[in-house]
Amino acid sequence: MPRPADIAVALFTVAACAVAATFVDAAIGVSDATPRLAERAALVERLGLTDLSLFTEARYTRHLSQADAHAPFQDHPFAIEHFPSGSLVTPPRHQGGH
Amino acid sequence: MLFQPAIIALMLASGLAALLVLASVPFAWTVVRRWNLADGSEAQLRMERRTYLVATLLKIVMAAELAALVLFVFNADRMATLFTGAMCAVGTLKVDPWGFPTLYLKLAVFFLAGCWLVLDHVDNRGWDYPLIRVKYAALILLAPVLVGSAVVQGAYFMGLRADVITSCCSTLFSGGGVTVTSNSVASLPHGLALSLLAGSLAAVLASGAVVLRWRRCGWLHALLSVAAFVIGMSAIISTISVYVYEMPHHHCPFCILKREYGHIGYALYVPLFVGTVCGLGAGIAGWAGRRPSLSTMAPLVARSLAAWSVGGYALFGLVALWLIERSHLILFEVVP
Amino acid sequence: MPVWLNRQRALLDFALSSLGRRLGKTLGLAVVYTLIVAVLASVMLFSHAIRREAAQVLAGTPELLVQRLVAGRHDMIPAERLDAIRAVRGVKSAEGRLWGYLFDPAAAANYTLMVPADRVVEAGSAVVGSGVADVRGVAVGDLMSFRAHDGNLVQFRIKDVIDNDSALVSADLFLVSETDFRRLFGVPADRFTDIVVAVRNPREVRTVAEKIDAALPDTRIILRDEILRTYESVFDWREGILLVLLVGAILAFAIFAWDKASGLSAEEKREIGILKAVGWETSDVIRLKAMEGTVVSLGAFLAGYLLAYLHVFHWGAALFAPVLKGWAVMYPEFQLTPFVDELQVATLFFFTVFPYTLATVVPIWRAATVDPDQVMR
Amino acid sequence: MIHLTGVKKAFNQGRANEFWALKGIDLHVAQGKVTVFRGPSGSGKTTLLTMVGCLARPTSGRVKLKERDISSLPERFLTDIRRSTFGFVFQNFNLLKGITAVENVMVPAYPLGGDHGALRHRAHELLDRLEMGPKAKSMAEWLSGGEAQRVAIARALINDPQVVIADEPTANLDSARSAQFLDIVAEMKRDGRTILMTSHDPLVAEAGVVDHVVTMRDGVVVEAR
Repeated sequence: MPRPADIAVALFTVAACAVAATFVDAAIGVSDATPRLAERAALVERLGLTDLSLFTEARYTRHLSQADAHAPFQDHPFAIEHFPSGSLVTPPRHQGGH
Repeated sequence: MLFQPAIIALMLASGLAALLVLASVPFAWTVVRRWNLADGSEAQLRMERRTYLVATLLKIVMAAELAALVLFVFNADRMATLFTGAMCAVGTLKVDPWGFPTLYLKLAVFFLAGCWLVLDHVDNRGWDYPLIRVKYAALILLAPVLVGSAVVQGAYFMGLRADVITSCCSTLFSGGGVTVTSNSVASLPHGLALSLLAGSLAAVLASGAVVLRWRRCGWLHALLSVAAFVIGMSAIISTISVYVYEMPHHHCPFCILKREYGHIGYALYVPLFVGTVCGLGAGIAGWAGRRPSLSTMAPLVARSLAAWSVGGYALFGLVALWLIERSHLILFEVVP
Repeated sequence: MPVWLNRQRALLDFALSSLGRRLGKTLGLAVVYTLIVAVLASVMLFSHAIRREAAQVLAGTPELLVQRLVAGRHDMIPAERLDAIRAVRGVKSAEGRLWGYLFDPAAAANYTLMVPADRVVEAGSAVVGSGVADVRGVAVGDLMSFRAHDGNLVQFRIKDVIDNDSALVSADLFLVSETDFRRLFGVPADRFTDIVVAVRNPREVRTVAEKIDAALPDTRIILRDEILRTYESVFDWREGILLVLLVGAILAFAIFAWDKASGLSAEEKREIGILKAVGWETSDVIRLKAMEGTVVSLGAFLAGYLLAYLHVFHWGAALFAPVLKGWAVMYPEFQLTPFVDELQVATLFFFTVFPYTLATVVPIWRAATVDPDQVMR
Repeated sequence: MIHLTGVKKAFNQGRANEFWALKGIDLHVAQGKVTVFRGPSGSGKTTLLTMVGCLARPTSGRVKLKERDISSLPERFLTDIRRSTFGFVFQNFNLLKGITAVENVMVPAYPLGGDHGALRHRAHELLDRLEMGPKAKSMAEWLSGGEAQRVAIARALINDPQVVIADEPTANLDSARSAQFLDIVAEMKRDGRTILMTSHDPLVAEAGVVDHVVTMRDGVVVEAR
């Protein structure tokens, strides 16, 4: 009968291998996604887009990097404001150019 | 201040480590003043038991600092994208004046904690704990280093503001440099660096063999280990990294840790660090062997540490050799 | 070496049986621990993946954008600025862009109206992103109409829907012709939204930007680097804030672990006393207890990380989608690319295992230093 | 083989409830003999056994084991000596619950890092010799008093100690079991082991196998024969 210690070590090894497998899985996933990513990047380049369309509820959050210096409802450039995505993303800090 | 998981983890680790060691200082002071094994009182017994806690805490601190060292360098490299002009860890560390001091202090903490653990390990082999006062005096000295490391690291992270124009490795390590030492290290001629490296490795391996064979000259091995560490680091910066990057003017001690280079840096640094800390430990154990109660155990410890040290340096040498051998870059023309 | 190995094996055996004897307590601890790791790991994996996704997708963003500011507000830029910019040394090209937001009351959603540079859209027709098509339920050939700035109706026939694959960047796009754009918003022919500048030598971007800034003081200039960096730090920042909040959870857990470790039952104390009496040394007991802790924390870490990985990359990050979606009417459907970072896994390990170890060390030590003769008393 | 000179032991030193359990003991324990300590409860006989058995250190005085002074050794080394020299049988047997009899026997040898298979074999052998073979796989808490004691004896013998210390070994046993225990003591004595016991039980003090009887009261030795 195998000893509990050996079983435990074996289990931990398996779990560690599974963790290693996530890296492999991730690498496969990334290489699968590469054409998709490239396509998106190409679209961005062709259209000259600047931002992700993750945050579309307010007119200044779709293009975060293009927001006004004083966008509406935004009391302070760093204020977490009313829209949920606004709490997720602050307006860009570097608007002055340099 | 940048809010980043790795930064929070690093601050947490060094803060707690400093706090733990600081909290042990009053106890260490009591030991230095009051330790008396002949005394059978309960106070003495309590003191003895407390030493187990301190030793366990120091082991945790050492493990955490080791992990933190790796994490720190890794994170510095990763943060390079946040700073204009920073292309790798060097750039990130140059963002404010506290970057490199933090790294150096972290290195110091790692080696000092390693030495302390060797001291503790050896002392625990002697039935009368002959080194206990030395050990706890050393702990008192270790505390300010740990606190300093935590404070300097705090200052470094607090001072970080994304998008500060910084120099990156290409300007720092090749011409027009900012730091004198790094520059002089980088401009070390390749031939000289490699011969120094070969010489110091040979010396450290020989002294290690002496410890292994005759169980003496541990102090020499420790000294040579320090020398080999310094020379090894310089050789990595000036020459070995160049072979890895295959670019004659790219000297950077951090980029070899990157994924682009297959994390090969770890294969260089880990053996070098193991070799050095074990070499130092062998010196300490050799020195401890002069105490009567340790005269049989300490040389054994010294021997096994020396074995690890020799193994580390040998591996380091082999990896360096392999890197040079497989590189497409040719720095020396072989005259047939 | 074999002695050392035998001892570790024997101690591990005993640690496991000791954990098994307190199955309820062990499982309770392990489950809470695993969940905490899983939540933390999900936050880290998710934000890293989205950060990398943004960095890769936006790599082709215009190098340099020039926008006119009037009283701190973005304003249309006159076409003659194009010539001024083209005159700056190092500028390869400068083109005016036309884009803006359009609120569609029928869908209560904001679209991004844009005149595409890469294709010609005929007047009266439009190419829409998949989000727009979904929210309005339109397909190729359907008609959509909006009220222009002067109250007139402008009609568009949908000519094409942008592939769903690129929804992450294109879900809300509404591509129209220049004529339609100007008619809809009343933008004069000599005005653009902003200007895209290409630079001859990429290393010179910053210098060129400074020159443009000096030549056109009423503009602001946005660099690609800045956009990328902003996204990077924006998600970092958010991840950090979340983690700081979660540190509360970690702390609570550390206290919980401390309590569990220090609140040793009478039975456990008796066991330790017996072990010491029959010849176990204090450091053996500490090692035994440390092993118990390691089994729990390592197990929880591995299980928690694996759960988080599955959750974020294979189960669609179900927990985070609501936060990200917010009130957005249009939310792009996208499959997160599994970018995983070793640094993150290392940080996570540090974050979860280190506090636990520290929280349990003092109680363990206290338990391990009971008098060996107490079982005789 | 064990010499005690002027051994004193205090509990709660420096506090209001300070209490001296031993007030100066001089004693010599001979090798290979069976010694019984008797006296009323609180007379300090158990405390004395903890001093002799390296379970605790005297507050003052000297303990010598085979000419080596062990009275000021730190716990770490005391433990080392204890586990190789002494085996303990406690009054309540103190078996670990939730694990089997044979595992209980093996526990003291775990930190020594010997081969696991050999250790298990030795534990089974010991249990067989004590006629506990059939019960080896039973959980400790299922054993009766006499069985538990024999497991405890096997545990005390697992590291092959020279000295076996038993605290009130017959307190929880009936007369037949007590007689059986004394037979085991005789066997251990034949093996050349030194045996130290505390006991109230006249049956033990007057048994033929006992060589010396030490009578204690209020932390001092009143009679040794």
